[in-house]
Amino acid sequence: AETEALPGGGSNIIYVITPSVSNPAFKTEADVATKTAEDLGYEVKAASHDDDPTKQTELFDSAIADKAAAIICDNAGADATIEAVKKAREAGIPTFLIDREINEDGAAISQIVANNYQGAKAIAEVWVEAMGEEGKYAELLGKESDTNAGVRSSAFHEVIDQYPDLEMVAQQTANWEKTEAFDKTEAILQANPDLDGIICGNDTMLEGAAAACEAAGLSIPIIGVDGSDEAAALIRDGKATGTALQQFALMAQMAVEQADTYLKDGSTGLDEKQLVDCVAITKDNVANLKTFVYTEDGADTAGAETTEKTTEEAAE
Amino acid sequence: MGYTCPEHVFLHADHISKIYPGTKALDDVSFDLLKGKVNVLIGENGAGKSTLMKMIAGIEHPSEGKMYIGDQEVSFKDTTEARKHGIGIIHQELSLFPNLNVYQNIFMAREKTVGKIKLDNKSHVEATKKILKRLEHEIDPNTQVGELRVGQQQMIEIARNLVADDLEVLIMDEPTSSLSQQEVQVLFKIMRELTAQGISIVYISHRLEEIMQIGDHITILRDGKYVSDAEVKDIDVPWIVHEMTGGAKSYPKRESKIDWSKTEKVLEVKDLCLPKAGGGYLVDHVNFDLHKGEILGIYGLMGAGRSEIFECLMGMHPEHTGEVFLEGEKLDIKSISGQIDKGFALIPEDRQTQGLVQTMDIEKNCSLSAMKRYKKAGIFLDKTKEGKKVDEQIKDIHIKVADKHLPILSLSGGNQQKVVIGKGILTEPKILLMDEPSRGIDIGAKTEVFDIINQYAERGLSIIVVSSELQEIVSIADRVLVLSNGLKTGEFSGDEIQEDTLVLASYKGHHAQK
Amino acid sequence: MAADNKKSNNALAMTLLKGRTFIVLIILMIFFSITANNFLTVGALLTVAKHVALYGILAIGMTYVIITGGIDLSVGSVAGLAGMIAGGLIQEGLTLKFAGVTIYFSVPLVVLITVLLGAFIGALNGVVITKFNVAPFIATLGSMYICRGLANIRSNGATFSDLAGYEGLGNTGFEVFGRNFAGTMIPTGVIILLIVAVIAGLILKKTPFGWHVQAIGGNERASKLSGIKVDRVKIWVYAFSGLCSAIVGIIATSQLVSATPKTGESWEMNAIAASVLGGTSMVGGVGSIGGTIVGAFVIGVINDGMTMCGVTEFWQKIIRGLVIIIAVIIDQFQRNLQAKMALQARNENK
Amino acid sequence: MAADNKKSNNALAMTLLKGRTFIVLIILMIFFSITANNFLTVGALLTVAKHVALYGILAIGMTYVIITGGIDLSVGSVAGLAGMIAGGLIQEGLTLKFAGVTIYFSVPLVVLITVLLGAFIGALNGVVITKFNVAPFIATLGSMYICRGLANIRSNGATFSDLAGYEGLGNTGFEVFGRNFAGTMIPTGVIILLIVAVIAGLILKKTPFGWHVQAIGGNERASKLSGIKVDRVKIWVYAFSGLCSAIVGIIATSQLVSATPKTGESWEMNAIAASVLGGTSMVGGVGSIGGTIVGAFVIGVINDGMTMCGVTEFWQKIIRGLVIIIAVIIDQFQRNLQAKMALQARNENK
Ligand SMILES: Nc1ncnc2c1ncn2[C@@H]1O[C@H](COP(=O)(O)OP(=O)(O)OP(=O)(O)O)[C@@H](O)[C@H]1O
Ligand SMILES: Nc1ncnc2c1ncn2[C@@H]1O[C@H](COP(=O)(O)OP(=O)(O)OP(=O)(O)O)[C@@H](O)[C@H]1O
Ligand SMILES: O[C@@H]1[C@H](O)[C@H](O)CO[C@H]1O
Ligand SMILES: [Mg+2]
Ligand SMILES: [Mg+2]
Repeated sequence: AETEALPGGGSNIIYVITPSVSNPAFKTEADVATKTAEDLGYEVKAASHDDDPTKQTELFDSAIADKAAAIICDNAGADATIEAVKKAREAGIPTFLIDREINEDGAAISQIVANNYQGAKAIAEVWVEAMGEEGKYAELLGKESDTNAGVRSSAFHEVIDQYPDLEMVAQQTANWEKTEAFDKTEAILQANPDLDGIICGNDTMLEGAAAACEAAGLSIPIIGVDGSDEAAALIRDGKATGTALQQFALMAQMAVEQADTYLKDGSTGLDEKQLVDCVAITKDNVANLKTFVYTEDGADTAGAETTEKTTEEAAE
Repeated sequence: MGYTCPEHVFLHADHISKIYPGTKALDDVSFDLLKGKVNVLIGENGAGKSTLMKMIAGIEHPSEGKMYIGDQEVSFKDTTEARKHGIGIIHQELSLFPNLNVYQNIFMAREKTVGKIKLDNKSHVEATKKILKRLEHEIDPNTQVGELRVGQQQMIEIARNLVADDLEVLIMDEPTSSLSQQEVQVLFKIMRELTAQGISIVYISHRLEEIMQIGDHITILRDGKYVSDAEVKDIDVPWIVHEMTGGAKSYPKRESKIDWSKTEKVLEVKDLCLPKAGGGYLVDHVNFDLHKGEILGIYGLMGAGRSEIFECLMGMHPEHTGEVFLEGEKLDIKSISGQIDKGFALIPEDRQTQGLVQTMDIEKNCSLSAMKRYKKAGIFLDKTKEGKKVDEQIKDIHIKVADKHLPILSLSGGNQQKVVIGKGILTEPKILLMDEPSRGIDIGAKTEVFDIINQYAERGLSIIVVSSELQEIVSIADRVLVLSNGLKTGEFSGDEIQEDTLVLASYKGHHAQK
Repeated sequence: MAADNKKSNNALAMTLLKGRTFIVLIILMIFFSITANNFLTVGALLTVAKHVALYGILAIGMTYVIITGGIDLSVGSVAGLAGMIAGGLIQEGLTLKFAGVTIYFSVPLVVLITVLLGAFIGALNGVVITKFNVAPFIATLGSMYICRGLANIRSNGATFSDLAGYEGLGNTGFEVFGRNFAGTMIPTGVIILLIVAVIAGLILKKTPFGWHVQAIGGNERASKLSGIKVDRVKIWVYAFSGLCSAIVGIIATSQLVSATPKTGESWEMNAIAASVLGGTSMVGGVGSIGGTIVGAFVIGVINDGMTMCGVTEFWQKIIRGLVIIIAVIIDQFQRNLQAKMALQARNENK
Repeated sequence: MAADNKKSNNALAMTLLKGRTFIVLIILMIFFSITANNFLTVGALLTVAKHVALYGILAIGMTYVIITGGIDLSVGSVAGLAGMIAGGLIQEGLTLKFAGVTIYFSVPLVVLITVLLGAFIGALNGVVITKFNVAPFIATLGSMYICRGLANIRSNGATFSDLAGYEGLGNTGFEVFGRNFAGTMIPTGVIILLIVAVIAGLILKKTPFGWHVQAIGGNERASKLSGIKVDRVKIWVYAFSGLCSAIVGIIATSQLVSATPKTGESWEMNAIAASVLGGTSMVGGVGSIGGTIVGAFVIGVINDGMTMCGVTEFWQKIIRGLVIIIAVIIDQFQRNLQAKMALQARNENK
């Protein structure tokens, strides 16, 4: 924040750019960001980059041409996004990243990211217990270009690899996609009919894996990350073990609020990298989860979970 | 070495053979291309005429044998190399680019450039104008070729070869098959000019009268083999036919002593008109009728509108006007399938593009039109019935097939044509429309086709035959209708059917219109 | 003698060439049964079959279309849209705003409505192609975009999840299409594939309609002149392709017990590949349903086999690409040989 | 009189029809300048142009291919692969294992290598199509898969990030292709588009080679008989398409200053759409570079304009689909009218 504050492009428009809203997480994110911004008096243009970095750049270009006040973005690649954010910065437009981080500091104003490391570890513990600390399992990985995929996988393994009787027999990328996860799980189940559990990098893949297991008449521990209502339903019905809630609604809301503060005050008063803790969701507390908002005993306490750390701390 | 070229020979083909998979198209043929003469090449379909010329033009390569220009042995890798020796060819099938304009077509692959790269369109246009003037066809060089009449396109095809300034040999493979009488005369005039300049011409045609008019020297091929050659002035048409067929073949005049006025009238056409896009008529108020068992010939020049009459009757031009009565009942002509159901069948003009489905076998090609009549259980094809019908048909019209499940292309051209005829007859028509039924088949097959036509007429089928060949129409038809420029310009029966009267009538329409 | 020998050599080569896709399939199966655990088990093969069912059914419709000389790029999108329509009907019913009522349909009715809608979209493709003379590639590219857009708009991009239906509304049971067939180990999708294949195969080779389809691809003009109602046949063929797509949309949605608008993205290419691997010629006139099914299995075995032996999706792509190209090259050899043999026969008849 | 009137009516209709894509473009621009606040500013229009550059360049190569009667589905994948090759060369250099050395190339060399590689892949497509007689759709579908697989394998699915190069290695400056042209407001991509368009346009209409390309699409057999080296021309054409794709890959990668294997996914459809909107006929023989550029702008204006007036991606898809189909339907009308007028002219000359 040594540099001068970015003034915004001049208009009253906030661009909300997310991956395809066919993942309910992104839909919630886009909806909440839109609602919050509109409530604060902004005009909102929401668009999806479909995980294509070139398309994302084009959307940033449009935002710049449209003199956007700020950009809220769940990005299409940790590396491939940097240039777009920088360009927005050059045009005086502040960018607020949510959910996925980029591999560069000082380009975006905020990077509000779920504490994937903490969340994945927490839910992995639950899963290990459900597995009885032993058995063969498979892992479905997210998109290679998404840092979250890597962080979650290594957090999972940090926990799981402590148990020598847990053996990974298959590891495949399913690109955060439900159908892909379904097909891959079915194939993996054939190669390993004695599979005892599955860990998934997110909830859409969890949905696909659970559907495949159910079709095979199999009931084994499966975990994911996100905390979607779909996953919640599966957990409630005992078809999945748990998920780590990423507080998408909260992150989106925070991003817009920080954008608003920043545009008014020239600073958010917060660090660039902010980690929002995840909540491990199991059958026990699943009832408190709705549209990515976790409420304890009806009281909205989600905001209280927020901690601010630097990435260095988190990466430990 | 070992070959010394006589003074009057430009090119010598020496013991050429060409083997295609399964066919010996040329068998040890030697041929002298005489300098400054019109060298005529004659033979039945598949005799090997085009194949021999393709060797000379660099399109195909001999399997055996050599070619000499002067004393020098030559072999052409492709058309470009042949062209370097001044050899040009007008192909049997039009080979133009419908999407490009006239001067592009004429100069394609022989472009003039400035600085090796940039096209010199100015000189293209000028040269085009000049050559078209010479051909008495002053078409705007910027016209798209796809928009020209077939006859005009043929002229463009000819013009392409005339622009070469180093032309030595011009091979013309059936150049007149789609030209009108006047156009043929212009072409002949130019051929004379060319030979006067010392350019040698090879001329291939099935129109024997033409050959007698223009040819200098004639060479006859049969079944890929050389048969004989002679000076045109020493021979006559019967001799040519004899040499071509290896025996005396000609079609007998149809003799029927029926009094047609007493027989039932099957078809009556009143004031049939087909408007031309942009004014005028392709078919201009034509009236005629057809009796049961009668063979009605329609004669006319290319583009007279004969095919269009058939197309109207077959429901391909629902926009036509006029009235058509079938067995006294007025028809509402809407679609091809509707017309087939009512009892019309068409044997189209071009076997390959309009008649056959090349991907299907002989049986299916034969049953295609009638197939929906052979059903069982409501939707399924009754194979037994289909097979029986096709077998009957094959026997009836003497199609030479070893196995009806072989691909259609395994048949010779004449037998392919018979399959197309069989397909029409299997729909059990009352009226059979035959558009140039003998086009592109040789005399042997022709005679057989005419036998079929006669037979079916005897059995009570009413037939209309369109033909451009006078002899044919004279010998086959009970009555002849002449069309010219869309107008009916004559109707002849019995002894009135004479070649000269028909020709005369075929020009009348051009005078009638201003 | 020598000629005879050559002829029987040709005949042998012909047989091998004709069965080429099948031979490839066998080789792949042997390969994977060695490299992947459990590949050659009934369960694994049924799983492959289940996955094959989806693009197999698409490919059947596609085969008809390609035989007429066309192409249908919209099949994947239509499947996606069909899934969303079915999912929406089950979850939200049909709301008639003006009447202020919401109607819920039973599952068979939902399926019927969806399938008819698919056929209708296909028929629209056919109309644009025949009556407005738009190249099939462009017409179906356009409808590919339109249907994908509509699929997303139906739910505003969201997923219709948990399509179990509601007892009270009488629309339970949608998941049966994605499960095994009642009381057996056989996935319902596979049974549907078989039914569609048998019907499509019979119609293609045993009915006048089927022969008309083949004739149109072989020579459209000659077909028209032979009295075949070319436009009408083509519209039916595209409608059939749309119908197949809708069926696939239903099965895919049922398998996941949820409908997402992304379903079917780029499946058209799998369907085309399956068709072509099965010997369907892109110029039209030639193709068979049996071949297409074998082609679909080749693609399915490559996909699942590689997953089962841990090969990445990247190599799967490369191998799929190579198989497609090589298969078609062999196809050309076969056709040349066939033409050669036909000419030979013609000569012998002389 | 009446005839004269009708004729001039026709002529007017003709002019309007011929300029139809341009007219659509103008209408779209007016529409968006009203609905989207900042659309009609120099900045916004340059942004549109910059986006158009990518599929505009692809579409130029595609236009050549379609004019010969072919299609190139591999362009998007080749762009993706080219980006990965360029990115890899800058970031990792070329490691010659056997020699134990790693060579870093300067940016111009990297560009040269990449572009040549793109042309080489295109030429391979051409060889498969001409020498092995594989339908263009299939050959390029195959190489689409293969190239996408290779692009992923190059980095094992990961991104080559921060392609700024290293001063010490002398390979800095790669990002210039994605930025504005030195000292101007004009994106370098747009300049490249212009250069490629002018060259391609001149070659197509003013050189023998260009004639040959058009001739092949008009009548391939006749071209062969005229002495045109059909196979060679086609191979060049596919090579040119590959070259264009590689250029696009470089620009896209440079814009992102990082190379991801996803680049170019489904761009082939945009390129085809641009070509066809610009009046290129799918049956071959007809098309122009100018038309293609206008077509590309139509697509670009729709995309960016809609984003800027807040239309969702879903509606964008639907509208794009509709525009494509309707444009081609109008195209048909034009061709019919043209043929009619030609006939008329002919009759008057008689
Ligand atoms: N490309 C080819 N492949 C196989 N056989 C061929 C090929 N071209 C010609 N033939 C065969 O070679 C023989 C000679 O054909 P050619 O075209 O030279 O005859 P033609 O005398 O020109 O006949 P037409 O009067 O019909 O033009 C025929 O039997 C024909 O079927
Ligand atoms: N599709 C068409 N569009 C415009 N004009 C046409 C078309 N088809 C034919 N014509 C024109 O209509 C006239 C009659 O042609 P038609 O083919 O009927 O003649 P024909 O007497 O059957 O001759 P042929 O011996 O070639 O069969 C000619 O002037 C021809 O150029
Ligand atoms: O964090 C998000 C979510 O987990 C989503 O499900 C996939 O993309 C990741 O980046
Ligand atoms: Mg010939
Ligand atoms: Mg005719």
